[in-house]
Amino acid sequence: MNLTDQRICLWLVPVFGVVLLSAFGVAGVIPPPSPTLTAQEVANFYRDNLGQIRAGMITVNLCGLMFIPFYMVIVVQMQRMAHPSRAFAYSYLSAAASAGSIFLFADLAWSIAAFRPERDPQLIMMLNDLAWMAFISPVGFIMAQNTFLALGIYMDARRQPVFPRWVAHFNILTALLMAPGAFALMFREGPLAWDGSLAFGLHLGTYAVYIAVMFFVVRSALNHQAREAGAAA
Amino acid sequence: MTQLRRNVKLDQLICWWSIPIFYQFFGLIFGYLTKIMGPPIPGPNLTLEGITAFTLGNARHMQIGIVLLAISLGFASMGTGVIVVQMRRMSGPGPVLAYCYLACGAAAALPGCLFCGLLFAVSVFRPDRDPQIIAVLYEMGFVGFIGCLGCFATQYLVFALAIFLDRRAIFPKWLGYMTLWNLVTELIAAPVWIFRSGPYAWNGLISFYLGVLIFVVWIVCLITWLKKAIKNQPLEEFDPACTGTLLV
Amino acid sequence: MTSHVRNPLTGIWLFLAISTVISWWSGSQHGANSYQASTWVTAIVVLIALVKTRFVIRNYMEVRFAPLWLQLTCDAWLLCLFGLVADGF
Amino acid sequence: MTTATTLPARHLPGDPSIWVFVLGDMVIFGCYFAAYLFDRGHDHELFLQSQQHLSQGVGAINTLILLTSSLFVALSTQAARAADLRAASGLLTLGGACGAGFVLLKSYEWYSKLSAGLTISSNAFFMHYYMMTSVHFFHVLLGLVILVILRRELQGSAPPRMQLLETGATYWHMVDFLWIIIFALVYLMR
Repeated sequence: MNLTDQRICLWLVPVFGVVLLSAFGVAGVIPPPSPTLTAQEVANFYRDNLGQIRAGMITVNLCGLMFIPFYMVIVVQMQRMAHPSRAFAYSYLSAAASAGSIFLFADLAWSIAAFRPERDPQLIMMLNDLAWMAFISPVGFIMAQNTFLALGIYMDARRQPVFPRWVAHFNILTALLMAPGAFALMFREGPLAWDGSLAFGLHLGTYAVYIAVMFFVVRSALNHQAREAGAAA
Repeated sequence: MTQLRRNVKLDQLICWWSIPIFYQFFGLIFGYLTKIMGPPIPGPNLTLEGITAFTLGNARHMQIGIVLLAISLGFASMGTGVIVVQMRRMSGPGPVLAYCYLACGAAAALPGCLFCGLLFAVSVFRPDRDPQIIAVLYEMGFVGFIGCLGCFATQYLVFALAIFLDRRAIFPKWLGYMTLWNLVTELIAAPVWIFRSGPYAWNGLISFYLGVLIFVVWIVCLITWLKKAIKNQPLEEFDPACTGTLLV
Repeated sequence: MTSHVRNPLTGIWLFLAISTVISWWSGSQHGANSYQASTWVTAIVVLIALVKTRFVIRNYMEVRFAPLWLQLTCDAWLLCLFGLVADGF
Repeated sequence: MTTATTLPARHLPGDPSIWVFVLGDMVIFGCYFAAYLFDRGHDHELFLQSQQHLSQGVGAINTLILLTSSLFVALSTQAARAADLRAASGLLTLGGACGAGFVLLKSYEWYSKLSAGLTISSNAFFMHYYMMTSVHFFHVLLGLVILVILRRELQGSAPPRMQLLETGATYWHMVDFLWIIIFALVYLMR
């Protein structure tokens, strides 16, 4: 059984992971501007590094959904699991698709703020707030994806399960660790603000670690699938 | 490894339970916490003071509601998942209608629900914002939320078609007709983009309250008959190897 | 084809068509007096419409042969409609 | 074979699910009429003035067209019940043609009103007028699709399923009588 399609989707992750991280660095998302900045400071921030923000945001817009193939590899692997029905696989697919559109909406807000920096600072600040809200607080989708994958693994009745049990516990743990991200829209300073240690550091850090670990987990699942198919052939 | 439950329909039942729970959350968020849909829904012809009074009236409640929405909206896709599974069981219509339902379910999350929450979160984030901006966010949030017709209209049309074409009668035919009512409520919600007062405005008797009433009746019937569909799904349809045990 | 036309339904159709013309004529009675509200015209027009609707429901939709609850529901709906119009004046 | 064949007593036409839809739609349209009458009660003069702009002749012709199409569909159902499939299919085509005629005339009427500058947001009367007629228009289009399905059913090789024919006919008659009421309330009422 030829798994090159899934392997290609898998190897998109590290490539575009690096591209996205660097794009966020260039665009000034990492390290994040503080929410306590006044409107004029935000406008100056956009005006001063306009070229960088635009370059970063365009790249993020281009490569924003490059993790969708990776999520679909997980959906395919979930369909390999011995489940009575594909309810979890379809739910996972639906959650991944919704998350994509929201991420692009955040990028839209940033790009519009950078499109005309001589706009009224109040408007730029509003767009900047909207961008950060749409980027940080909708954690429900990645949490739901992790929960569906974990439930799928717990219910996998195969003799040789597709993913080992610890991956399920890991998914539940990362889902819980990313939960504080949702509170970013309530606070302007402190750990739960969008530049705070919990809402930003923990949330995106956990996400980065999660993607890295899942990359290796899915890779081993693909090797296992190839061996299994090889043995069967 | 403790074996929690052993039921071959466990995954569908778990997904099924997510629908009533999510809609309780939805009611709590939009009804009590943020009061966006709370009776009485504020209208499009509020003055600037009225808008800021509504938005910043209870900032803490609004924020908590939107945080809850941001977290719970992801789990709404479980409902889509189990409905797609039941639609895949239908003979007559192939999988195309089920996949269309799945795609509409995924697409509807942002414009249909979260977008309004994000906008209100932004206007509540900085109460000292210029009221004009708060008014723009207020209207974008409301009209975007109630005027979001397309993704739901397609979903209802596809679901009704699947029920009518289905020969195995997984869902009763009258549920298909009831879904057509929902499609009609999208039609009557269309003038929300035009009128700022009267029965067809976004807080109008027909566009909003009749639409919500029909949606509530429909979702209650859908939830009960979905449970029935899962319950009388014959056991031999399942692969014996999948025992449906939850091994934690 | 023509054998089916000589049929009680056609008779009913004729009655419905004539009543439509009558209500149209009475409704669009411009005449000298300008277009002003008159409960008399409204009463005729709405009554004709409800009678026509009842005929369509009972004969074309064959509610005449339907169980009693359906007949009563349809008639109740027509009465509510008439009530709505009546309380408008 | 001219009189209607005797029907089993107390037989619900079509399958019961269509009646869920018909009764529901009657309630929904009831709400439209209630809102219309409520607004009319508040601003009688404006509604009277705006009503003059409507062409009652076109409305009356539309009513006659829909009545005729309803007759054809009813006769077609009876012909199908008497197993005369060719006549049933022919009558159904006539009914569909009248429905299409209604669609054309209604579009023409809208076009003439819109070009006269009377749009949906010109005043409260036209808001109700355009809303009710467009929701009804959607129902007529859906009805035409159903008539096509019924015609395919009649021309199919297998004997036609009577329940399906009755369901389609019930829906079409509902669309017809809803228009009768809209015509009376919107065009003629004073």
